[in-house]
Amino acid sequence: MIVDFFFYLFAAVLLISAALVVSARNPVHSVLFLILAFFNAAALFLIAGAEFLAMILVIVYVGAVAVLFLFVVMMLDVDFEQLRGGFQRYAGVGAIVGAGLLFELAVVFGGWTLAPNAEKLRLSPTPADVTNTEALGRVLYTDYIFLFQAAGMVLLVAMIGAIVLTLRDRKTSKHQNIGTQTRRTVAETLEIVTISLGAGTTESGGFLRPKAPEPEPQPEHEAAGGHH
Amino acid sequence: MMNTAGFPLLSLITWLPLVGCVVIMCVRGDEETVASNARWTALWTTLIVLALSLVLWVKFDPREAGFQFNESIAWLPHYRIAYKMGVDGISVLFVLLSTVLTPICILASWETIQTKVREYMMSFLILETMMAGMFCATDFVVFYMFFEAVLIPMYLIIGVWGGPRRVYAAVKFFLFTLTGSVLMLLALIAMWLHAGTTDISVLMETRFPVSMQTWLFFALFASFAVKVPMWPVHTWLPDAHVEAPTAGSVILAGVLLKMGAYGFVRFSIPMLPDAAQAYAPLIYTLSIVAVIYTSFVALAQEDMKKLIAYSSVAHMGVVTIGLFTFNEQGIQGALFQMLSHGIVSGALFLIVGVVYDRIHSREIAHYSGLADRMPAYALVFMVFTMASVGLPGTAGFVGEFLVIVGALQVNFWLALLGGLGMILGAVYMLYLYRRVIFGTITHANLRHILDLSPREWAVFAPLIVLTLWMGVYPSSFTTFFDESVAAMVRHHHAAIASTVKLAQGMPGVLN
Amino acid sequence: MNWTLALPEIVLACLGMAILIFGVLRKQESTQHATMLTIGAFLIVGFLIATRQTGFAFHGQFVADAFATFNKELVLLGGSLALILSLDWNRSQGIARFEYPVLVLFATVGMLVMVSASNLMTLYLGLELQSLALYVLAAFARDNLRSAEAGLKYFVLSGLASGLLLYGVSLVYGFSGTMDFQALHAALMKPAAAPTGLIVGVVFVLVGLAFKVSAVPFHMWTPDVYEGAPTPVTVFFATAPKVAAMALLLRVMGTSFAELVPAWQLLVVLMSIGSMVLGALAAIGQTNIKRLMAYSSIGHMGYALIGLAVGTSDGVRGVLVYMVVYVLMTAGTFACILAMKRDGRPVEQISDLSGLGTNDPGLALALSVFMFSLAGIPLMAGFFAKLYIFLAAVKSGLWTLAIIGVLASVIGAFYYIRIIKVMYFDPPAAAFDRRPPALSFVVAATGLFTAFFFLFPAPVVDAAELASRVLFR
Amino acid sequence: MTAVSLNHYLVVSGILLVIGVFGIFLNRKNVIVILMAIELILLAVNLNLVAFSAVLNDLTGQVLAMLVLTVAAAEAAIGLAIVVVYFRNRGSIQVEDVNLMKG
Amino acid sequence: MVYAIAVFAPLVGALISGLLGKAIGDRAAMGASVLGMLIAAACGPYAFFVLAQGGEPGTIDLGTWIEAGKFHVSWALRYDTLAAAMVAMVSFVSMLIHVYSIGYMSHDATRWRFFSYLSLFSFAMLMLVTADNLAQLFFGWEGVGLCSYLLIGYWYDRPSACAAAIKAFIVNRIADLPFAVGVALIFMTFGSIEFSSIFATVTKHGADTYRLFGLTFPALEVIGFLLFIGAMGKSAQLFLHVWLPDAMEGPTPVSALIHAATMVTAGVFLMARMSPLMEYAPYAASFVTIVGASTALFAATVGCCQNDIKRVIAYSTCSQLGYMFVAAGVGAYQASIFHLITHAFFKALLFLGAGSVIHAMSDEQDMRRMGGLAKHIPVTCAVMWIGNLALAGIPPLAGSYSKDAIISSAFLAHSNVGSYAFICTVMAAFLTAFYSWRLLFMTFHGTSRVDHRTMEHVHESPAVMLIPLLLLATGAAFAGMLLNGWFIGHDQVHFWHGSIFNNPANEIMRHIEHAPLAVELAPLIVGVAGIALAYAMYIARPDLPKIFAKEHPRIYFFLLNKWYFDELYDRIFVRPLICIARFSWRIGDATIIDGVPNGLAAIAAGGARQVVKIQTGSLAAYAFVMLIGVVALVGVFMLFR
Repeated sequence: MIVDFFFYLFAAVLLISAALVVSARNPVHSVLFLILAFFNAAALFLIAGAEFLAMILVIVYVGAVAVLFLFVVMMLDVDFEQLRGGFQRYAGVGAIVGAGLLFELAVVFGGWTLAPNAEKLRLSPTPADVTNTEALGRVLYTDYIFLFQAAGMVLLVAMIGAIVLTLRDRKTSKHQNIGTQTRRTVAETLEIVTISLGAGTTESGGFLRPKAPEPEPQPEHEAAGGHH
Repeated sequence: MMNTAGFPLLSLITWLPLVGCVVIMCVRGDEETVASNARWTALWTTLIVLALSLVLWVKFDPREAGFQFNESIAWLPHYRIAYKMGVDGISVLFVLLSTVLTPICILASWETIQTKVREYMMSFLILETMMAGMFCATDFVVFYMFFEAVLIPMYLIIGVWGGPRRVYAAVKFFLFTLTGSVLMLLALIAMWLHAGTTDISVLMETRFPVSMQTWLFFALFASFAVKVPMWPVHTWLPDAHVEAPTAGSVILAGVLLKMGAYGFVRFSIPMLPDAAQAYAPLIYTLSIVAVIYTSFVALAQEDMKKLIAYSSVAHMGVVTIGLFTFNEQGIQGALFQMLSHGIVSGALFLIVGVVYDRIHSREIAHYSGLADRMPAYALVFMVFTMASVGLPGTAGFVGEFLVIVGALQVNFWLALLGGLGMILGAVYMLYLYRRVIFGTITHANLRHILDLSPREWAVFAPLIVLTLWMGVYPSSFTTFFDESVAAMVRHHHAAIASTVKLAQGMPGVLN
Repeated sequence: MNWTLALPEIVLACLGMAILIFGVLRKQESTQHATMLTIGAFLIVGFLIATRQTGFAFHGQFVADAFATFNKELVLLGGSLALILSLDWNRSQGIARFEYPVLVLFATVGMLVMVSASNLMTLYLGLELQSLALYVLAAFARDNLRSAEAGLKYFVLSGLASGLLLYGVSLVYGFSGTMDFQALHAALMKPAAAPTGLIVGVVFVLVGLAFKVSAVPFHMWTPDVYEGAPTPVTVFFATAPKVAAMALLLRVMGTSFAELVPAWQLLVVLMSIGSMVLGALAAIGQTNIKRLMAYSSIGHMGYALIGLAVGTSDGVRGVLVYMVVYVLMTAGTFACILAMKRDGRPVEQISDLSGLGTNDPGLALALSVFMFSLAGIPLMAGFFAKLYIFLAAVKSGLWTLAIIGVLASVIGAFYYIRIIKVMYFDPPAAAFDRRPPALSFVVAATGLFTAFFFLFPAPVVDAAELASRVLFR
Repeated sequence: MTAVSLNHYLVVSGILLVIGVFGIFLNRKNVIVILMAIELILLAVNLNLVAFSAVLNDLTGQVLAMLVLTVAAAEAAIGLAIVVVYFRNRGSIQVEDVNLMKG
Repeated sequence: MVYAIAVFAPLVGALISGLLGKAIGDRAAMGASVLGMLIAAACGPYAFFVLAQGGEPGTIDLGTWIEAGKFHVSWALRYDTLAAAMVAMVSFVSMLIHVYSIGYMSHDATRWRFFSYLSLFSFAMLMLVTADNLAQLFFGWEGVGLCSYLLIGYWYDRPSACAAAIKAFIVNRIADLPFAVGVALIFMTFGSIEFSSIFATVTKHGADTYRLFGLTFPALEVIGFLLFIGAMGKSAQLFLHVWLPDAMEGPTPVSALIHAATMVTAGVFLMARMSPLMEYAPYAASFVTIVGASTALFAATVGCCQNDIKRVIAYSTCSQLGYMFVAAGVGAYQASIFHLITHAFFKALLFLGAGSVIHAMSDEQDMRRMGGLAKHIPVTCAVMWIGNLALAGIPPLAGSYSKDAIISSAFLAHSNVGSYAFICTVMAAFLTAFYSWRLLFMTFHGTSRVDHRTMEHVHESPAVMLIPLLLLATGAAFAGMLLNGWFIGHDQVHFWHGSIFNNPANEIMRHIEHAPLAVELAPLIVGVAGIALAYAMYIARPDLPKIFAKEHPRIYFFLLNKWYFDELYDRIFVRPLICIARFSWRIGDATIIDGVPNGLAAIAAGGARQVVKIQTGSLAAYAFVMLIGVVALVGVFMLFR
């Protein structure tokens, strides 16, 4: 009974916050509602007995992904005033289509029965006497090692991808180059300019200043990119 | 691989032009050198091929009805498709027709074509390969490939070297014929699955269920009717003819139109006898409409090439009538008409080309009184006009007359209405002749027009000889297909008879 | 646990990481080498694949069989061609970075996993591995708005598609209790008893995979991504992933759900018809050749889907032959498109091809061969591809499909020959830049294959035959 | 799974799926919301998997759910990277602005 | 052999003058052509006389022509009396006309061309008459058609000549089609189109039937009708006669040779040749008689009002051909061939005489601008007199024998059709005499209406023209007398040697010399009456014709305009057909038939635009389409599961 109550509670909050994620005007609010949704989902996981997943959800999602979202939302200098609210023009049709989808799913769920031989077909039956986490741990690194590694590859690709797309070797950023610093000589840095008497500094080329650095050849794509 | 010739003669005829093509491709040098080399290479290649096909002609044994010079190489063993070549009495002459017309075409384009000569000659050589291959193929898949691949060079020939509306014409030509042939592809596949093979000689012996025959027939019909072309899918032809360069028109009229009729002879009639018999009235109707209607349309033309193009449609209507009479006279007449039309209409397009090269106009109204300045031209034109009209003693007569004889055995009106082409043909051809050749010269630029050059004589002379030869001594050609047609007719009647027997034996089953 | 069956994938992944390290150490100037190394890696792996035995590994999550071998080699071929074509382009467009080959490599790993998947989970992970790399590749020209937009669109829609796929996976799992293909096949021996939910799950899985092969109505991303992505990436998009996704589709439908053919056949038929018709129609009005090729590939996938709709091993064979031909002629076409550069700037309009027949007869000839092949005109390889497909369709009595197919191919022929028309019939425009040799090599190789496939079709057909026997037994 | 039946979970996840899908194609605001909608879809899937896993008494579902979580995280990373790249080029992440290529 | 030389010598002449004419010059070309004809004219009559003296008929086989299954046709020359008589006549007349043409065409620029055509024509005509089978006959049939076309249009720079040439060819073609179909029907009925095989089996197939219009007809009748339609075209019988008067656009020798002596008689020859078959087709034969009789009368009426000298003769030819058909129709083939031969002489004579007049008048052909020429060109006048006397059937000139025989045979047929033919022919005989003398009077007698300039140049023709005239005049005068016995007299059975067949029931030929006296005399009486009337109207009271024309303008214009046949045909055939042609092309082809593919292309293009519209570039729309796809697929699945 109490489980029922909590299920309905969490489910309701989950769905409401999910709806708000989609409909909130401010993306920051969306992210926050997303976090709320995750928390509630984690709770539902708990009710279903998947403690480890619930923890993972909270730690990985709330701790990392959602925060990443928040970070990006804030990083991108979005003009919130400009963001339009409301829905697309075809919201009405969309609603009908969505209703259709729901209806179809409802039909599916209505007829749910466990397949008669499902018992036999199970690949990793849940062991009876161990905790959820341990059970998962036992199979994950043995039976599912291939998939586990594949998931690792996915993460690697994601890492490479994110770096490739966003890391910029900015020409304007100041890096300390120790080798160059130590190799400097006076001749490179100083220039003796004789100034004739009575002449202003302007005539002789202005104040003493470092030699202009060699102009770096601008890579072509930089010029072509066009947004800078 | 061994056959009567002792070497793969048919493959040689088929593929040798491609060798010429490669040679042309390898030519280097400035534009003029390339062009001249390309011309000569093309001419020699086609002449060698012609010589080879003459060997074929000589060695062919007309007393045998089946395929000769057979070659077979495993190609797709899983599907029981093999590269099979062979000619019977029906196809051997069409191989010859193709190989005769190609050098003539090359000669006819000698000076006319000045741009992209190399590509032009290559296209023609490829075209020759495809045409010869199509007539030689004794496997349906091989046949189909050549049949459709003809589109490629022809599309380019029309589109690159054609007249002002060439793009429209080329695309129309391409899409019309492609539409037809893809449907044939489906029929081909169905026949293949049913018979388990695509060997034409086996397919001829295969009895397809009557209901299947019907739609197979229509699928094949879609392709062949477009190619023939039958009314009302003929409209690509005038456009293609008008826009194509002269030699392109010649090949188009001379050989390509024959491909459709050849398809009927090779596939529709022997393989689907019941359907062919059942839908012969449809063919008759369409053919008669083609004969009468397109003759009228031809009469209204103001463009010489278009007029001749429409006349082709009418003449091919006679061919289809003949084919579907299912008797020896009709079929032989149709085959002969195909050959003679190949020569005659080709020659007529060349005739238009002669003045087009000089004046650059195909408008009939731009010409008059050419007889004064060009008596030789007038003579040649007259010969082919008469051949086109079907004057006895020229090639045109024999076929038409035999078709009438064959058609009468089917139906009086078929013979009479089908024969109307004789009258209407005379009307539009003589009208054309009169407007172009007779009268007085009215246009200033015709005052100094030159008569046929030696090169043009070289182009026309063989055609004239052939036309008269075919008219005076047609037996030297008909003997080739005599046996094959006889076998075909026997086969057809036996098939029909057996169906009838079957139907009587099992009442209601076939309905 | 016979993990050596997965050796090619493992080796490739390891080599990928090695190349990554190499690239990181050698910085950006190493792109050329990294690319060559990647191609080398592909070669090695190709060899390894060819020498593998067959069997299951990792508790049935992974399968190595003739079907997988065939498709893997094809995927590697597509990947290699795409890489070769990228060499000069990326350098000249300023996007030459060593991550490019690495990402291609990892995407290829993903595809190999997909092809070998024998479990819905493997399927999903392979798919995602491939997809993630492709997202990045689509946006690889990150300073180009079109590229970024392509990446974004592909990402969002692909995310949606894989979400739906996963939902389907969850339904299948829930209603049958297993995710293993073999077990599913066993569970569905009596199709009549299959619960609705399970088949709806199958539909969702179908949708997810149909997205990857860009079948109508899940094709919407294709034109935009093809157009926006850097051209070598488009080459890659058009070849290897299509093969992998089609293979996966065949595998899932041909093993797990083979008994349910009547249930999903209609859907595949609908998608196939939609793809063929849309591919034929929508391309007519295109002016951008990359976009045109996108619609063309939609159409071609429609044809390939006929083979799936047939639901027999004949159909599978047809699809496999089709994919081989498709990959090669598409790669060749794109190689020609890559050659379309004036003063170092790529041009993509069809009108830019104007008069190519005069300017560059060789390239024009090759492109004509590809166009005729794509149109399915005989003697070109494309005809045979269609022939086998239609053969299977007719054999199974799918007449409607076959007729619509051939008619669509006629409509399609219109725009292919329009390109030939532009090349040969129109007056010459300015000539293109000199082609790099690598490009010429690819054009020549694929062109020769396409033009002369008819001489020796047997090896490909036999291999496809062997591969197809695995499915729909 | 004693008190709460599977159907409850399925319905919740179904609604969640629909909300997620709606989030993708109905909102006009910003692309990041679309990414979040995708996360919602994946969450729906996970809910399903966990529920089935519980009912079937089989761990496979949870293993897949875990893998999905991993992949979803990776996807989020890439997705956000692409959004950043896009923003840099376009200066906007409004959904309706993403229509440079069409036809 | 001699026979074959007679046939092929003209061909050789034609080829030499035609192909080499330009190179070797007009004189040599002409020489070759005339030489060829001379050889033929020597060999042809020789072969005929050999046969007439009891030589053996036979067939000269030259080779195979067409073979198609059972359909077998060879090139062969049939050597029997009918053919040999025709060969003799054709070669002889043709030779004379060749010679005549040397003079007549002396001012022409391309004589080689003319002579080549003329010789080619002779060859074709000879092939026609010597044909051993219907196909070869058709070869000659069409060959003469072609040459006729070429010769009528010889002066190709004259639009009227071109038009006339085309008209001649096409009208002939219209008739040739039924003829060809008839040949096909013969093949179907008899299994052969060789005369000997057909004739041998006619009786066997007498009961064969053929279904047409849903009715059953005797096959032989249908064949007879079809063949006769062919003959009608060639022989310019009613309804298909329109080309003949126009054909006078050709040079006069052409008119003489082709449109009087030879080609136009091919139809009559065909009837005689097919007599074994026609004898068993009584209805067809009756039809032949009716058409022939009607033509005879009709053409004669028109001939009375024409002013062009050649046209008058042309209508006269038409009329005389009608006579011949009457005879053929009632079964007196011998009489018709007899008339054919005699007609060839006097009609060629008339035409050549007219040519001589025209030559003298500097190409003036209108009789209204002639008159009183007798003293200027006496020889011509004399031969014209002979010709016209022969034509009018005044004994003992050639025409009287043959014409009387025809009129008698019509009477002797003792049938309604025969009676009709009798009446028509007698009336026509009256008119014939009238217009013949009208021509003579208007041309040679009375007051001169020639303008002075022309009058100054009027001169007698050179010898090369006069000699043929004189030879023909001799023929016209005596041929009837000489040949009477052979052709229709007591020797006829022996003479014809079976080359013309008479049904045993057909006794006309036996009685032809025993017709009632009144019948025998009728032609003579009406002939004299006709001459008298002509005299009255053109010499005694030259104003009468004008008065008559004013009094009865309808009749006058009706006759002057040839019963309005040309106008009628123009109205009901030519113009509608041209309209149909235009319509078929512009509307039928360009709009409707081409409209379908063009429409389909437009639909495809429109579809392309619509399809592309979905591709808005909007991410949301794409996702939406995908979702619709999912929902639809799931829905389809649920509905159709």
